[in-house]
Amino acid sequence: MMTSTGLVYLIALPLAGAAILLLAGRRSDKWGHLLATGLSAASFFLGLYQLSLMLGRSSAQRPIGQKLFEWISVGTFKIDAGLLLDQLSICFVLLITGVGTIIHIYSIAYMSHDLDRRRFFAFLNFFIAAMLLLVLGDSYLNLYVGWEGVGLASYLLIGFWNQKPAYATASKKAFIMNRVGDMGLSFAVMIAFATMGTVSFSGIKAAAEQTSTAALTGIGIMLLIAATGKSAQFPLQAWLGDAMAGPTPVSALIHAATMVTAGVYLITRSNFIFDAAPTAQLLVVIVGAITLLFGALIGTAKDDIKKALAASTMSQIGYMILAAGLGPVGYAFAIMHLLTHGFFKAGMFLGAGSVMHGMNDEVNMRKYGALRKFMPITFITFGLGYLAILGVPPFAGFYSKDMIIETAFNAGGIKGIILGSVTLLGAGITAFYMTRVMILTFTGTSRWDEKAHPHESPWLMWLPMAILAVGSVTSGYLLSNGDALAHWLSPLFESHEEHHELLPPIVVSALALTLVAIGVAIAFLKYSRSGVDAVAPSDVSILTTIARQDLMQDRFNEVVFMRPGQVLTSALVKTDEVIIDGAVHGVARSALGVGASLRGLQNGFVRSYAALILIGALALIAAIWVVAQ
Amino acid sequence: MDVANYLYLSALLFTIGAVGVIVRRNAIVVFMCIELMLNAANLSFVTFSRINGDLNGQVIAFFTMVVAACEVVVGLAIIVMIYRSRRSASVDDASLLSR
Amino acid sequence: MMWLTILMLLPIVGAGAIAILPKKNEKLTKQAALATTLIVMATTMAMARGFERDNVELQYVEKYSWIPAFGINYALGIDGLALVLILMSTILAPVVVLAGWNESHGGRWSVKTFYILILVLETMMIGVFAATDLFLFYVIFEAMLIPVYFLIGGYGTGERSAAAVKFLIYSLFGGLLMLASIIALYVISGAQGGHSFDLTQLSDLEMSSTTQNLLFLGFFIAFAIKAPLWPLHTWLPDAAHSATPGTSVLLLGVLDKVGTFGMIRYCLTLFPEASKTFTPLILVLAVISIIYGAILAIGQRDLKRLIAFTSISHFGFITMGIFAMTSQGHSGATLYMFNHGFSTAALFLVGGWMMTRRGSSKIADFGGLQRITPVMAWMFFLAGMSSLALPGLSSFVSEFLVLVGTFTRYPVHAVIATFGVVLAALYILIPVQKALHGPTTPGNEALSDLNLREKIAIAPIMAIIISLGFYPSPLLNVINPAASHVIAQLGFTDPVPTSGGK
Amino acid sequence: MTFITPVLNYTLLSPILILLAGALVGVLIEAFVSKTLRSTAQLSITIGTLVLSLTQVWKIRNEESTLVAMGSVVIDGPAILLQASILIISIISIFVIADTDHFTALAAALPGSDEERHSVESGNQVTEVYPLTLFAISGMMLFPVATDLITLFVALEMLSLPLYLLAGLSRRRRLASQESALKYFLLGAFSSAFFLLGMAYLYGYSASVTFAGIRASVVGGSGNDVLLLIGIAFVSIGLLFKVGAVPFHAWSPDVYQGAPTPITGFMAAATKIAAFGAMLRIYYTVFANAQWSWSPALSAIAIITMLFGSLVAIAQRDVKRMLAYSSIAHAGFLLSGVIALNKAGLDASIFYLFAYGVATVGAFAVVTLVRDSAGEVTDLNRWKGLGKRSPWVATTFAAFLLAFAGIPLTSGFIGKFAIFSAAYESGAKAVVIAGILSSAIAAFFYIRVIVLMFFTDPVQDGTSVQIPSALTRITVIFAIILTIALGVFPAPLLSFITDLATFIR
Repeated sequence: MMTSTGLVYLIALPLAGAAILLLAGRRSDKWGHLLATGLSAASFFLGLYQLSLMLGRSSAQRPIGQKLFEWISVGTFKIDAGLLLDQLSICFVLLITGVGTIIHIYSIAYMSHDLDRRRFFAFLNFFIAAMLLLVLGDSYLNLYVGWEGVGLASYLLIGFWNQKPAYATASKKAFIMNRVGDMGLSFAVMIAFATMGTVSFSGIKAAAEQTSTAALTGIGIMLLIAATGKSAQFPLQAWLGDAMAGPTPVSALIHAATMVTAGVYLITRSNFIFDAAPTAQLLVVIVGAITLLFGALIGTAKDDIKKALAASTMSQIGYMILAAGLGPVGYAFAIMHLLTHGFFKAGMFLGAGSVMHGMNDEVNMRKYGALRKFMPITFITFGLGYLAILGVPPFAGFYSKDMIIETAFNAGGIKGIILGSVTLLGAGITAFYMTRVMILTFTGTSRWDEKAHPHESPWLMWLPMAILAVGSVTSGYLLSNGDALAHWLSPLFESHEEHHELLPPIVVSALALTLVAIGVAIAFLKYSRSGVDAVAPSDVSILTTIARQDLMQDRFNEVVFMRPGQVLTSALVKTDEVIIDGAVHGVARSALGVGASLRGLQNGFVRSYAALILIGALALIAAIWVVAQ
Repeated sequence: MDVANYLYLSALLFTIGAVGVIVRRNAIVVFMCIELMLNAANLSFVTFSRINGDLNGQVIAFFTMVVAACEVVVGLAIIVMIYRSRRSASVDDASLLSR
Repeated sequence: MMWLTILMLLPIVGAGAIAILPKKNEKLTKQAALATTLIVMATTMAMARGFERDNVELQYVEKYSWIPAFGINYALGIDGLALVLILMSTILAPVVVLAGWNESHGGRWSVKTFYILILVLETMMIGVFAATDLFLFYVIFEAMLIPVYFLIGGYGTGERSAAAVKFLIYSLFGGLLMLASIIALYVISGAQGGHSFDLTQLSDLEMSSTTQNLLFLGFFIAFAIKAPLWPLHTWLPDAAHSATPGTSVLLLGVLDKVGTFGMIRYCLTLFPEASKTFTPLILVLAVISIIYGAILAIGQRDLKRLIAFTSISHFGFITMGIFAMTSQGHSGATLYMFNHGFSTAALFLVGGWMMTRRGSSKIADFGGLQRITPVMAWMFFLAGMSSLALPGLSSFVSEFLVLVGTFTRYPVHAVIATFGVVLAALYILIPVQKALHGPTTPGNEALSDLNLREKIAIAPIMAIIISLGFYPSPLLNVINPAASHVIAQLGFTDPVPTSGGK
Repeated sequence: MTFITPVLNYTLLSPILILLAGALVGVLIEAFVSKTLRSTAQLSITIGTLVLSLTQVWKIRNEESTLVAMGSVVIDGPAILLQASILIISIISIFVIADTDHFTALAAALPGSDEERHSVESGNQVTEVYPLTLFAISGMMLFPVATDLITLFVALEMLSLPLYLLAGLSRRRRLASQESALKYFLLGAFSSAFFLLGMAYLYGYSASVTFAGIRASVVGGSGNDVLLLIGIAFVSIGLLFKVGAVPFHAWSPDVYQGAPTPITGFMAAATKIAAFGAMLRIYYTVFANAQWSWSPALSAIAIITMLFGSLVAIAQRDVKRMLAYSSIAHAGFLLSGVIALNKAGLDASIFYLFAYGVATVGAFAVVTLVRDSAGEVTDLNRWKGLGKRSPWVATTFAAFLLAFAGIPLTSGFIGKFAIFSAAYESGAKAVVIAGILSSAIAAFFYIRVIVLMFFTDPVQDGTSVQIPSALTRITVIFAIILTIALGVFPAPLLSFITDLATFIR
């Protein structure tokens, strides 16, 4: 593989930014945000440069690596701090730095009133660096560093306003649940090392075929757990909703466009493992399918615009995971949907941010309405994203999502039918709740507080939204035109045999569009015709209530993990004090007791002392006598 | 008659003395009992001297008497002192020091 | 050149100098102490430069007859393991002196006494790692207790004397068990060609397996008390709670390492067979410590106790790594000892500053510090991250090595232990949230942020934590030969990948 | 019949003879010298005698003879070492005893009588304590070198009788002091009766009064074992009583507490050396071949003694009683040296005896310094915060306690290690384990005292530290230096002992 010396700068630039801003402290308040944005942009252009180089090489020559130094080396456990830039990672590099930069720009305005804006940008830069390390690391352990790095960044950014206890708790929750997922990753690394003696992508890829399916399945499942943690997939999805506590640009960048898609990257990157471990692959699909519906359902009931979008993110990533679980046929589409989603979801989040900006941080959609006149640009950009996510041709989502639905159907047999219909259903529900968001926010009658003076955001904010909107319109076509992305990535994956089609593409698209139409229609009937009341109606079906409570996910965690955990903890604390430490003190006390009681022998009467001597004498004679016999 | 009997006698005397030390309260009597024990030992010495047919035992007996005399001197001194300061020669009254 | 002896003498000389300084001039005393520790640190580093990495034999060996009647020598020498620990100790000493600049006030005795005790302790810390004569080691091992005892009892807070006594009795008890084993070894060595305490000679002794097991236990229990291993840990929380932060750093950071160090240097080398016999039991205890310590840390309301329990969990990892008998586990454990020294130091020092400012060690009394004292809050957060082994920080490397090294031979233990990693996130983030986040609670508004001295004190620690996270090789290169040497001596080889491989 | 003129080797006997002479001179001084000069004269004579005797011991250190006094006394390595130790201990004890404030001005006077008060005011201080001490010392010197039954018994009484009297001479709490004297006397006499009877049976068994003769028949196995066994048992009782081993210990706490503190220190240190010296000689030479019979019993006693001493010491509230029980525990440790019955055991025991003796005298010397208006304060509760009021005294005392506890870098640790390893070598594992265990228990109460002195706040009750005379200070300093030095550089003394200590038979 070709080596390059330039890769490290992709990471180094934003990392330097973070370091400078954090160490310089208040001194850099004036120019900190500019520096951060600049460095992020620089990293983006560096990525473009690498892409151009890559395009200049034959597909076999495209992957390049860089060994920085020997990181850990003990016995046969040798890990280099090495980077790998190939067709897959370049996509992510560009997505991360591109969207990242755009959001930097957006944040300059969005955070302008915040005293800690500098710190915010430091964190953003840190996140970019960590995320780049995640996608550039050439072994699972290097990836792990980035993996937890982004976790930390997300923790810091969710809790950016941690003076609000609820927000602090949200950030903690996110970190802990991610840690649970991360365990999976470390297990995967351990199994890999124990079975194949290596943890580098290339090494494992090479060793995979001599490795037992059992081991590979184990690794696969562990990786899946990791993915569910990071990508808010079932069963570790509960943190994403709360993560919306962070400033909106964060939600856009981390919890929509990039970090949460790391799971998809991990599974795609580990294709050589999953392809050889069908069981694990099946589990991936199942997780994807469940989450897809799970998220969608939650989305239907949310009144908080960001939470609604978060739910939709969850569900969209479900699509990607599902696609990735379909094996070689799906990887490319997973990535494609990931990229397009990156555009339109980020765009919509920024839109939501813009709305909040104009509605002095109101997030309850029931308090919105009729905003389209007051913030037209936001409306348009948001709308384009809306069309994209619905999958209306020719917008981005149409290409990416339809591909996935199609492949799902083609997965073959009953599996295919189930998956296909799930994805279709998902599309329908998506249409419903997104339409709901649109209607509640932009159309209908205004339901604001009197304080609210909605207004369009400054250009620094709408420009990024516009750029992303363009992306959400065009990206789908560009990527899928002539299977551009699929071909681009194909060298990385096992070429798959062409298999039977259950349904011709056109039929799939038709089905999808009809379901979308139905979804939209229902939403219209429910919200546009009969107006919306500013307070959420309480007399709703049990289903809605459950959906509002995120399908009881928190209740479940609380009952199954938290409560028992707290009980166990307090019980152990008592045990430590009473039993273990008690035993120690007991020994001491008993010694004291014995001493005190023996002390009684010394009663002060000389005659009893003499008696003691006499008894001793007799005992001694007896003893000697016994021994003598 | 069998010389061993003298040994039994001495053992008996010794035991009487020992028991006396334990049962009697008056310091003087206690002390006398101890003297009895010493002399019981002397008896054994003399007897063994007879059995072994040498004089060492008897010599020791003499030494013991001398030593016992010294003991009397010291002992009486102490007992008298106690008696004077306490107006009692009972060893049980002297139990300030205990525990 | 007698590097090690010189190293051991320097602090004593410093202590002597301080002893003759005027009692009034406390500032001068402190400066003298700081200077001494800095000189020691510099000397250690100078020595370390000359250390031959790949030479598994003991280096800088010194040997003088001490008590010929018992075949006792004053024998010093270091291998990679000892070198690393001595480095850690000598780096921590000046940091502690600087960080705890005012700890010596409000003690029972003068400032002078405090620093004399500290310096005497430093001499012993160096000696205990450098000793290669069992008797010499034991002497220092026991004598060390006294200065710490007075540091806790004399300068601590709260139930200090009770805690000090508990610590001393506990340790003495362990020490006496060890003494019994040492006596037995001495006698056995006498029976097999001449009384000796020389490690290399002792390791060649012939012993029946029962004898070996008993003697092993004597040593191991002593070390298990030092490096608090469940269920012999209960002295630590009390001691750490009463001791001053600086003392706690030396106590958990250095003294407790003597336990894990001893397990490697003495238990494994002197009783290879017994070590193997007891490995299963010890591993279970280690895993229990990991989980138990973590859970109890979560349950603590007092910051110092919390940190103490986190250490119990960490020592569980170290012990597990040692007895996993793989090169990864062993190197990991050694590196862990080093890293733990610094991450705990960071936690205790920053925590100590927080507590002295707030006048309380209850977590509940803090709140919203991040707004009031950003730098201090950040330092505490960073320390916490290092304690939960965040990748990119030094402790991650060691913890992961331990886990991987254990997994290859004892997967189940490793898997259970890994859950400790999640618990770690809890026991760090809970205090972080309560103390640093949320609204600023009453009583915290007026807290002052770190001053220059404190920043200077904490900076090197943080630098080490971060730099070693990304580039641990300098240390690993020193540790690996020693570690693999021990493993090899025990007749172990790393498990080969079960299915294929490169 | 023919009469053999006794041949005495006066050179080798000189140390003892000098002491006796000095004692007699002391008596004369007591009789004829005016009260103003008396105590100075006594002190100088006593110290002179002791030093002279010590130099004599040093001169004859390489001599060896069984026929010093017609086979009744032997001079050999151990004898030299033990005698030297006794003398050194005595000298430093005398320095403490020299503080006459501890002793009643007129022993004959009734407690609290005008007589007494008058003699105190008029400074009419009787000084019989010096000659008495010298007599006791000479008895102690003789005890471990005696090699026939007569000499042994006489020596025993020589060392005991003066001690009985000395115990009663305290100036304050005289009733307690007299009581302790009475107890010591009665029990001492009681036990010596056993001792005597035991000797009688040994004589009966072997038809000989010399150790050599008895040993011969023990080795030969001729004679009636019953007599031998009873003999061993009873003789042991006499010796065990002197060293204060359980269950023959009962006297020591009361006597230690009641006696004047300087005497307590002297007694605790010197008597132990003498008694253990004799014990070692008897068990190592005479009874050695009957080990099978006594070793188990003695081990049992050793174990009980260690544990009992340590356990009961925990519960003490009076510093002197606490030290008494700790000395009982130490007697147990020393017994393990007797049980060892090997060269290492002998060396170790001698080292231990010396080291422990020095530390003990030092410790009791410190106790004499802690006083209030009514004299010494031995109630531990009133020692609170001593470390604050007089750090040096407290530190010194703490050091002695650490030495007793056997913490490394003190002489106590080397001693413990030596003696336990010797015992272990001879297979007495149980004893060693018990020893370790009781050391752990013992540590508990030594540390409690340290806590009292350093970690608890002083109670304002006029307890203060007075350094009455330079001499006491010398003793304390000498003792502490020796205690530490023997902990750090024991090599010279150890090798000296190893070279010298071999019993000749």
